[in-house]
Amino acid sequence: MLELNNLSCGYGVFHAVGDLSLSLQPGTITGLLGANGAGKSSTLMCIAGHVTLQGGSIRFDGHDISTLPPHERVKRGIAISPEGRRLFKDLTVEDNLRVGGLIQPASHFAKDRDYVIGLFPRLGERLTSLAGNLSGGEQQMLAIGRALMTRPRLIMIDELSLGLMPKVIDLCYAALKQLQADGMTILLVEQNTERVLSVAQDVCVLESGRTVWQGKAADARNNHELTEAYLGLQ
Amino acid sequence: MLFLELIAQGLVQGSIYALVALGLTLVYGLLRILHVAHAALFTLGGYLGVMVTNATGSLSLAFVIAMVAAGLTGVAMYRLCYEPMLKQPPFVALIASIGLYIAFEEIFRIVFGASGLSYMAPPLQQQVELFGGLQFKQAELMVMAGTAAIIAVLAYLQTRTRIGVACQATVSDPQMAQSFGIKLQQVRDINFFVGSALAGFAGVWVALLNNLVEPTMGSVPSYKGLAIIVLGGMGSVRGTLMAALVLGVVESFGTIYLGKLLDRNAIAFAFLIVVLMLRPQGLFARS
Amino acid sequence: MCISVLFALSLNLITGFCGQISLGHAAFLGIGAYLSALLCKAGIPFLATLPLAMLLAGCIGVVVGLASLRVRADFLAITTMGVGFLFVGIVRQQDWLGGEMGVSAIPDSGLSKMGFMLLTLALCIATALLCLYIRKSWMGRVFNGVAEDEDTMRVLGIDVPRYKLAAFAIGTALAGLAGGLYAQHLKFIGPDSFGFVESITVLSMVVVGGIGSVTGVAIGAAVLSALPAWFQFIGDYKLLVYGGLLFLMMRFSPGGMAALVTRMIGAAKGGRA
Amino acid sequence: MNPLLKVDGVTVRFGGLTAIDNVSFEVHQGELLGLIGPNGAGKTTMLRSITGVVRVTEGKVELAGEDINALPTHKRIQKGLSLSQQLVRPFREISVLDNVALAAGAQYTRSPLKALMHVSQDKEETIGRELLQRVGIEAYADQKPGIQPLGILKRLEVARALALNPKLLLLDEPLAGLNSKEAHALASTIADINRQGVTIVLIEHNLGEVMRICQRLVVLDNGRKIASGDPRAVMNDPVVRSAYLGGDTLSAQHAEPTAAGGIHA
Amino acid sequence: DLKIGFNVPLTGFAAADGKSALEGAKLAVAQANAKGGVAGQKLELVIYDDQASPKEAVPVATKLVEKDKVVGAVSGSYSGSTRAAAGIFQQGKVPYVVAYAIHPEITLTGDYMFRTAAMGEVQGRAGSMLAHNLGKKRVAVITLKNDFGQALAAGFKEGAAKFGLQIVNEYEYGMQDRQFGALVSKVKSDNPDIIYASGYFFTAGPLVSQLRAAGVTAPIIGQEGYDSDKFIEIAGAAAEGTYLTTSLDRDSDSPATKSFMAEFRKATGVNADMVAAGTYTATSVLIEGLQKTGGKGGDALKNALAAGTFETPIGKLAFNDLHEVKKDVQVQIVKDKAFRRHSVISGPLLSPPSKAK
Ligand SMILES: Nc1ncnc2c1ncn2[C@@H]1O[C@H](COP(=O)(O)OP(=O)(O)OP(=O)(O)O)[C@@H](O)[C@H]1O
Ligand SMILES: Nc1ncnc2c1ncn2[C@@H]1O[C@H](COP(=O)(O)OP(=O)(O)OP(=O)(O)O)[C@@H](O)[C@H]1O
Ligand SMILES: CC(C)C[C@H](N)C(=O)O
Ligand SMILES: [Mg+2]
Ligand SMILES: [Mg+2]
Repeated sequence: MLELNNLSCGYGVFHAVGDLSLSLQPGTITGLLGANGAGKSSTLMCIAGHVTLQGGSIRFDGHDISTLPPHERVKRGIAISPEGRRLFKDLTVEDNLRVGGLIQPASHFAKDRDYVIGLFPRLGERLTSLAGNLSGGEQQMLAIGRALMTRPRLIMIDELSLGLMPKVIDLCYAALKQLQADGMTILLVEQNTERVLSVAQDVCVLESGRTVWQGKAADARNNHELTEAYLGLQ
Repeated sequence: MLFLELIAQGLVQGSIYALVALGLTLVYGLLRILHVAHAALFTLGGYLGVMVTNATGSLSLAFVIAMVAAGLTGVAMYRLCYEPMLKQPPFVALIASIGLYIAFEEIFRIVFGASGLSYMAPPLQQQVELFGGLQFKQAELMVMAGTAAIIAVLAYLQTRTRIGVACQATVSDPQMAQSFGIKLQQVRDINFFVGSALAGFAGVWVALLNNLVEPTMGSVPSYKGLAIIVLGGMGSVRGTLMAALVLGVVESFGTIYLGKLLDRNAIAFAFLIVVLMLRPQGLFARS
Repeated sequence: MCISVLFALSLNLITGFCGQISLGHAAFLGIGAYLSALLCKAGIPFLATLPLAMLLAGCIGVVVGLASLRVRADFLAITTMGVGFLFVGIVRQQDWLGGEMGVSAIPDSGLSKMGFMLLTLALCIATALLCLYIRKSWMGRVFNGVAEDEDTMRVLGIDVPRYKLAAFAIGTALAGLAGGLYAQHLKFIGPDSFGFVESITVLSMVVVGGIGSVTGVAIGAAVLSALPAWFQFIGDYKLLVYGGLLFLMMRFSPGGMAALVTRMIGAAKGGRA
Repeated sequence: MNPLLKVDGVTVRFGGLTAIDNVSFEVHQGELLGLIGPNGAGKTTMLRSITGVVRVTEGKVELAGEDINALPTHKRIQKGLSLSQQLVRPFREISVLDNVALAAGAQYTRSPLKALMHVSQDKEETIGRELLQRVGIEAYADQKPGIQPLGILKRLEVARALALNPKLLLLDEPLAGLNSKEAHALASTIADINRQGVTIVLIEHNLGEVMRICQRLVVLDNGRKIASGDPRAVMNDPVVRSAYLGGDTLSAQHAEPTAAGGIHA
Repeated sequence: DLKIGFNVPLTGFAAADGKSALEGAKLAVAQANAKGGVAGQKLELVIYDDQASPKEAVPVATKLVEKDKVVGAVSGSYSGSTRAAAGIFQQGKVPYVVAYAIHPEITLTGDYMFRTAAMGEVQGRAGSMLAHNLGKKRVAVITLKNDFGQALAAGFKEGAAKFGLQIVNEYEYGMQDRQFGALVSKVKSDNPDIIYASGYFFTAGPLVSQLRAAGVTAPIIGQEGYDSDKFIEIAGAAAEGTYLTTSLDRDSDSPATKSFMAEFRKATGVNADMVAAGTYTATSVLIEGLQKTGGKGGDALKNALAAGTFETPIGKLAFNDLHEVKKDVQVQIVKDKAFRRHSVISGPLLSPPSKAK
């Protein structure tokens, strides 16, 4: 479904990620792991079209989307819940969701919004608050909810559990499984390695922009050298 | 009676302010830039209004041409001037904008002469008598009505529609807005076009009211407009309208009753400062 | 020209160092100028009026600074712009300040022409050195922080209001000093000499020079104040060129001349390497 | 003996929303207190009202027996509080080291006059380097924070807070964004710092680390204090469990797709 | 060559007047050169733009004195810049003839200053006399808030007291105001017999037309600031019947005026206004002085100017001990879209201040 071929990306002369090849199968969860600064966020932002592609290509559904502007990519079905949430702070929670639903017909809005609220009831209580005033965890929920509003086929979530309480993390992972069951493809970036390894089918581990390991999640779990050296498990 | 007339005159003045300030508000709301050169578009509108009317005799054609030309010039300003500066601190754009404004003022002077232009046969000058003996020029009435209508439409668009939400999202985080299907370029072009066209529109009206367009006619709106968008709470269409009208009326009374103490600009800005001290977020801002 | 440099440096302290944009700085030039002029006319020697001009401008600067504590960023810019208009508006109506007529026939400083020039130059250099020193001191570091993120500075235990006031006090006092020199130089002052246009002009000098950079601002002020005279030969197109340059400078070197020079030196070095 | 910090009946309202509702607790000298609770429970708001960024609507905050309600933030900090913020806000124009050094120069920056009289920051840089080393990011000392990943910045926040040499350190989710190894290391550092005499209030969702290093917990939910005391006892409290931990039953129930069905076509 | 310095606002808000002034000065120099110049030398006008701003005027004057070493200079500019330049010329001992800047301080700067125009106060007094002559009693005074307007207002009030006029109300407006809605409403409610309104054509045009549009019918007295065809163009029909006190009488039979009007028209294609005539006059006066000294500047030129009488388009001029001129004030009225002579005001009322006083 999504294919990265020898992707390199970065900022100006700086290469954040080099030579990354990755292929996501439809309906799977793929974990992108690695230490701070490994280039995970850069990869996601590059797929979304915000970080300059310096080499290689990105294919989605078999089409090369490397040169498409970000707003075209989301229309093809790629949504992102970025690092740092990047909410529209001066807009209310509901309007943030509305922006998420802009590429869908207006008639879908109510239904999709209710779906997101069903997922994160806390958001339902704060619909008229400004997004900037939400607590850290609420913001995270909204960022994911906003991405879901685009009715994506591929959703990329950066630091899913960042700032979330254990209960909500459980909830999110349960939701991921559900989304996956409904056929959505998921690309997940996490520091919470254990959790990723428990839900993902495929795993790719980055270190300083290079791929150091790629394969099935199950194999990763059993590879102690890997978990020790790169995944910070103990 | 005098009281009513002063209010009415304040509203006429306020309507003009509102039309000019609205473009500033749109630009400020979108890019957080104090767009001083906006006033040059107002001047452009005035000149085109007079010239087209004098050449063709048709005021409506003059309006159309002035608005389209001002709108396109505005878009060009954005593309050539502001777009490359978006990543810079805001005063960079402010100074560039001032430079641009000075250059435009000079171009008008060099091309059309320093002493300005007038209508050969100024239209819409008939007197209209309203209830209670209030007298207006036809042009004055129309400018008020036109402003009210335009602003109502814009306010509706801004707060009630998906387009409005899209614009606001662009303001908040342009990059993310793109990731939700919003075409940045398009949103900004449209905003600049609309805002600038309104300035052009206002320019034609002022030309009608004063029967004089001059290279320097934009200088007052250039800074009063800034005061108004601040009063209006920065970025809201309704706030801008209210602030412009209030300022118009305050000036109207102020020049009559405080004229001995302070000049018109000082009155307007004294009002602004008092308001900001009491409400630092502006008169009509959402809390 | 030295006066412009001094004046621009004083604004740079507030805007460049401390991040508080002021669009009404000419008012403080005016306060210094009027005070010095009136005192001179009252028979007080010119040199003695300068510290007083600084004191008064600085005090009023603190008052305006207090207002600046209420508002931020663009709101502040517009508030200070208002202060500028208010100053002009008030001066216009005061007969004892000469009203529209301004104050003229300001008594001579007693210094020779050369002497006055040297004095101005000395004060200007002293100011530049002071700015450089502030920049390097802890005060400069705090100003920097306040300019970037005052909320976080508060969390670091810094009394942000006091620092802002300090910036305003020093900056406006220096503007007052420049004002005293200005009055003496022109021998005549009127309300229009301290209006919005002047405030904008000095801000352009700061930004064109390279906001925050002392040498940049000094050069920027020197160049911009001399530009109109250099351009006499293009006569009619003088202001057009001036406006155009302002625009082009920002468009292609937003860091001002300081950045331009750094870049050129960089390019030259790069070329050699 | 007076507690170091006493939060007494504090209520904070934002417009119509009550973010904190009549919460009282105490922090004793030398303690490492964990402040936990669901998202939006009011933990961050609590810390902010302690530091004075947010004004309390009712109730009062006392530091070492002194009512500090009326003091502005910077005065409270000068009295020995220090905060590491949840959402990082480094100064982007200066290096990571300078960020820490700036905080370490508190004795100069107290008054503008003093600040004007002092130039050298060698001493503060030395302190800064030590602190960076302590939180494990000394390698980044000379870089600008602007482009650093979150994990680095989080630790920078902690180092900067420490540089103020506080009596009471308030940490808002310092471990977020770190992987388990890094989190473990930083948590240990925090415990060390505490052992050296700094009293700490820690907000964290990383319960493993919280249970490991905290001596006592206070749990907030929906603005109210719902439990406090020994970590293990608190965690076994069913009220806490259902509000915060959410056993599998709970989460499975929530994750059930709603009647409207899946979101995608 | 003999260099004559000339400061004039070619850019900025006063550029329109600056253009007119420049044409006037150029014409005077061209005529003199056509007649062979002064003492066999051609005259050269050294022109600098002062933007009507004191700040620009100082370096301009300094350059004229120090670099260009002009023998004499003419101000084709407004009061502010002229006043600032005056000190420099005085110091450099360069005779400086001021064309139409009316600020009193200028001639007080020193004995090298000369003014060929009637001062503001004088014109103001003339205005009050005109109101009196017209048989009006209740006056509304509308004043442009700058040195020009205030000098006029001061003179008018002085005269009004003498003639027993009643000032029903006074208003002030700023240089940048073009919309007078509030002011007009208030004037209307004052219901004056006559209105004395100072301003330049670009403020007066809109002001007069807005007064008329609101139904104010009282006659309006303006001054030399109105004296431009642009005023009539802007105010249109509303301009009809407006009086103005000025220094140029377009219908004058004097050969100096007639030939100037014709020559100016020929040279530029437009009709001369007060500013053009005034600046032509100032320049010609300076040139005549030079003729007498044989091209010598400094003290000799100063004395020659002070002693001479000059036949000019704006009348016969002679300087008093303060180097001000005493001359009649022309009253023009707008009739059929043109300025026409209405009357001439003369008498002791128009005496400029002198050192003696
Ligand atoms: N805007 C930027 N400009 C320049 N370099 C950047 C920028 N953003 C990130 N980088 C650099 O790119 C590299 C990869 O960063 P990235 O944010 O992708 O890492 P990450 O794996 O997501 O880390 P983390 O887990 O801490 O979020 C880092 O070295 C970082 O410093
Ligand atoms: N300035 C504000 N205006 C309005 N509401 C606010 C404001 N700040 C916080 N809130 C609301 O108060 C509640 C408590 O927020 P707080 O940030 O304290 O939560 P928290 O316990 O820190 O949560 P998290 O663990 O998710 O960070 C939230 O519902 C939040 O939306
Ligand atoms: C154009 C003139 C009326 C100028 C006026 N006399 C002045 O000195 O300002
Ligand atoms: Mg990341
Ligand atoms: Mg929080």
